[in-house]
Amino acid sequence: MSGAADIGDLYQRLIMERARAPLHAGRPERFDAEAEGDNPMCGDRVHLRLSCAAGAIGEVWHETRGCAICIASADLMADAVAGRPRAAAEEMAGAFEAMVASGAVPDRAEFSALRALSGVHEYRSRHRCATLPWQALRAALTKTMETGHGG
Amino acid sequence: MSGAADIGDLYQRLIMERARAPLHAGRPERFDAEAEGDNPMCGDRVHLRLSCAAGAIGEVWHETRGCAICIASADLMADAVAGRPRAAAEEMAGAFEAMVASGAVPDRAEFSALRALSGVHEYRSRHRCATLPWQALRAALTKTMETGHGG
Amino acid sequence: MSAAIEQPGFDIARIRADFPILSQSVHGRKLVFLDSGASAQKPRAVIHAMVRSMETRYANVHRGLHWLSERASDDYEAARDKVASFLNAAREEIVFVRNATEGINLVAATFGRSALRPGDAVVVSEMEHHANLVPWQMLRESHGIELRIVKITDSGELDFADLERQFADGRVRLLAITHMSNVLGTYTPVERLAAFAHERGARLLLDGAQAVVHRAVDVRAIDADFYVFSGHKLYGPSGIGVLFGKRELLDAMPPFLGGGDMIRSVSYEKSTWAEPPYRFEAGTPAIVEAVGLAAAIDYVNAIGFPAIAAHERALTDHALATLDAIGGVNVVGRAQDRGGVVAFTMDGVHAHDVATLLDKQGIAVRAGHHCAEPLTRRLGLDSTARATFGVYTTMEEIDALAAGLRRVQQVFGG
Amino acid sequence: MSAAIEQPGFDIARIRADFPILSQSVHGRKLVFLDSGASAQKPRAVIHAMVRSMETRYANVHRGLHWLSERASDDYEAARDKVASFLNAAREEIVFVRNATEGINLVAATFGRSALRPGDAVVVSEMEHHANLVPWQMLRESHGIELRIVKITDSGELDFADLERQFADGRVRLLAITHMSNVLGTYTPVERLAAFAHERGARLLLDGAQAVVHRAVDVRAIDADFYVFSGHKLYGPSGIGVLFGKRELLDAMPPFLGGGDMIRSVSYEKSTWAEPPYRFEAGTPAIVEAVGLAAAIDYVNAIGFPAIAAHERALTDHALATLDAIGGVNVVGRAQDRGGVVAFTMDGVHAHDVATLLDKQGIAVRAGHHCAEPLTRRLGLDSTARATFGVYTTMEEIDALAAGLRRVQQVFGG
Ligand SMILES: Cc1ncc(COP(=O)(O)O)c(C=O)c1O
Ligand SMILES: Cc1ncc(COP(=O)(O)O)c(C=O)c1O
Repeated sequence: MSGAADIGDLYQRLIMERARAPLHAGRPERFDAEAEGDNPMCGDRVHLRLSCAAGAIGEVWHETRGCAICIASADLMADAVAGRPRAAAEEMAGAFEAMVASGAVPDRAEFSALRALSGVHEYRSRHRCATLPWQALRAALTKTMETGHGG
Repeated sequence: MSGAADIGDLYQRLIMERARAPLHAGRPERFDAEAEGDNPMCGDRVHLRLSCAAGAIGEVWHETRGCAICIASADLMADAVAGRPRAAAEEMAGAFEAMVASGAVPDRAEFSALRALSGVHEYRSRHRCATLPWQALRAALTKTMETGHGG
Repeated sequence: MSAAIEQPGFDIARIRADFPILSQSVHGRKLVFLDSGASAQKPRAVIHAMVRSMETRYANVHRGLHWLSERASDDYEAARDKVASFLNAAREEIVFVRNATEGINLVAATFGRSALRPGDAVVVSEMEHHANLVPWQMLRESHGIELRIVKITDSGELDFADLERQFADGRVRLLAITHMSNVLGTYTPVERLAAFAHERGARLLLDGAQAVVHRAVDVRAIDADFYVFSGHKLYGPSGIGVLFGKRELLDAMPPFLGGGDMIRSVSYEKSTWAEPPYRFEAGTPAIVEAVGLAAAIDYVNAIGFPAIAAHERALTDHALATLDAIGGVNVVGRAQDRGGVVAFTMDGVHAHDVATLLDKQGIAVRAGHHCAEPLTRRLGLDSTARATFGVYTTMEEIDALAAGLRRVQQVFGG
Repeated sequence: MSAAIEQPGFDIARIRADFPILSQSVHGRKLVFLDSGASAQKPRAVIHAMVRSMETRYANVHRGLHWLSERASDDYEAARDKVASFLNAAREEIVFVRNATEGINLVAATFGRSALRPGDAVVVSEMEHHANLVPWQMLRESHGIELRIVKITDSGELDFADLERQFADGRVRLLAITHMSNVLGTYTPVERLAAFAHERGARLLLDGAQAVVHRAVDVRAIDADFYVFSGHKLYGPSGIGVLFGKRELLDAMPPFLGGGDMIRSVSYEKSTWAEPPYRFEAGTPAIVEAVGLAAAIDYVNAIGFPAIAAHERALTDHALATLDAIGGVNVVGRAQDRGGVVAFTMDGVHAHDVATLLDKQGIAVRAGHHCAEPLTRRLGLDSTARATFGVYTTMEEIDALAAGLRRVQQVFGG
């Protein structure tokens, strides 16, 4: 019980880096879709904005107020879905949620960074922190489709 | 566990006699006070009527719909309070309720018959059956005083 | 003799050994507990589940991020899953309440005030427990609904001709009815009632407080809209009960009680509500009791409802035959489809005296109006004595009851 | 060092040995349970009382004429007596409910709808738990009362100047306020509040969910009109709570839920209600849980509130000193009179991450808004982490918390 390493296995270096200094945080001047996700139980809130073109996601920005897991998850998500067709992104959201629910990491290249969040599985009450950005993503994509925006 | 005697200690001969053939049951043509007592939990109901004169109870009649304990209690009460001054009857009501609550028989002549009901003490849920007539008596006496009736 | 008609595969001795209280003596006699319909005894499995919860997995649920709270939340939600599959419902359709009574009150206060309008009618039957009558009377007072009472026949069954009449003017929006009478033992034909109500644009609430103990209940197959029961009659703990409501109905209902856990977010101006079932569970729930209820469901499932039903049918047949054979004992309720609830009167002896004299012999029965005062009056009675059976009831206990009743007659000089 | 300031006569080792769960390990570490404010652990005496009830004295209460039912009724009513003397109330003034939340809802639904008229105002404070806010919001919706919020000072105490203002127009009929904040640890000056409210023609409801665990409460001395608490925070079972109401108030209140046990008599046209407290206890109550609550009261009484209060004062002083000594840890709430509830934030680390990283070290704290969302916003925060203390909490556990927090800071590179 000496150092921090033995208790912090969930908080891997990648998560801590992204939580402290997210790469995709902020509010772009122009965007094609946006959505908010919030967890009123704890006050976590994610505001996503994204650009779309030809049925694919361009770039993703997020403004996240929440815990390290939530911020890192939003940021790693922004990496992971950039440039992907909408359908593929939605499928990834499902795979990510499944990973959190089961703890099993999908054996696919797109999850090389996202796997950092698989440890959340052990903390059932934190699942929501990790999946909230993905829920916001789904909401944003649904809205884009409804409005025919960015199609 | 052969006969009835070993289980029927509460249902002494006096109680059974009075329950089967009460001596004071009925509705007199003339009376000075009346009151009803009922226990909606079980449907027991006592209707008392009594004559009064010079601050004392004359005779007591009861119409009782209920269990053996309730009928016998009403009938033995009618015996016990006939001819007594109101204050004495009220005091007896208290003593009777105390006997049921404690199981201890008061060492007084007026309780020579009433003591038959002391066994009710062991059956807490039946206390009400034995005390209901006495409650009705109190109510009748209170009413008489309020109206100045029979005073 | 009686033991010979025991069901094969139903090991009554082993079942009885699961219930510590049954080895009690009462007034120096072996306890013969025939009051399970009021509340059933608890098997060791239920008691142990509760002890284990409190000794190893207890904390408040839902809002905790720590190990014990996650375990307690898991257990509590697993209990919900268990109840859901017990009734063949979805977990979102299962609301934990204190008892069947609270379940019906919840529906009256929420569905009643939102989906029913003043002037709409609610139909209940003449054989309802007060729990399925008084809440509707209170709704009549506060909300102006009309309350109609459907008659029963002299054999103790629903009078369908009268039911037609009650529905004739098209104003009935809810049929709230018992699944099994706690006095007459009658099972109501619930699938038929569901079809009947739905064809006429009404919803169906079933009071399953008695039925759920004796029969497998499938709310989907019945097509019930609401179903309530109490844990304590199902060999589970006191303090926990269940309301099932169809998802779309619960979704549309406003909350019942306000407080923690039932909200989505709170501000002074406006609070928003959580999704069902949480919307209806304000404050810290009966955590340990939910765990105990889950253990009770496991317990009855392990015995199996076919065996339970057969056992209770055999007991009931035996009880009816035995009591009918005693002159001066009159069983009330002669429905075709009836279960292990046998109420009766004895000529010349008040039910209270019957109960007290049976108690002296170690035999526990209930006496009174059994929280069904209007039914008792409908039967022309003030009170009845009632014997009710559980998984642990034996044929010998019924014989003991009969012998006990004969002794009561002796005391009363019969 | 810490152990040295332990109270004489307070044998913490023996107390801890009474709580089976405390010997658990969590994630391979010794459990440090600092979440008693959410729900307390149960001593063996409580668990045994419940087991004994189910194994030897169980049946439904009140309506039974047989031995077991009389015993169960005795136990249930003895629990009421116990609660009555615990609060210094009369037994008729004690209503058993599920939890503090239901107690407040009961008052809102009955007193609220009968004694309050549309346009009357109810005052609550900025530091209420949702349980003492949402029911009044719901009453505002359904009944048209006005809800007013009295401010707290930055130190976390009631702002009496604002309280004066809220009462200025003479329309306030009820002051509903916490006796101890579950976030700030503040005790409110309840005698003063009672006098204040009564002088202005208002009634006082106190939410004692937290307070009752830490201090002897005398509702007569306070002159409270209503007082609520939950069994599960007082080392008692889940599923049972208490509403105290002054007799004349309960007498005048209409029923809450309808069903068995709360009626005097029932007919289709009109039912009449039982006297308090039964009028407010519809259906089969939480029998075993009431018995468990009585055992919990015996348990805390045996330790004694002077000792409990002194113990918790020492713990709180130590906790405040220790946490203040960690740079970057900020305790919220600095009331003069405060108890064993210590909420805090950590610079640069979200409360959820704090809680998870403490959990990994076996330390159970809560994180979030603690069902006091408006208060959390008032403090300018989204969430806090919260450590709460019970009779079994040790000085060493506070030191473990401090050490744990330093490790959290290390993980976050502090
Ligand atoms: C101050 C306060 N009031 C009310 C409550 C609600 O208690 P319960 O959830 O037991 O109803 C709590 C506990 O969560 C509390 O701390
Ligand atoms: C048919 C029926 N409905 C409702 C109830 C009420 O159950 P509870 O008291 O558990 O709410 C009972 C039991 O008393 C019952 O038998």
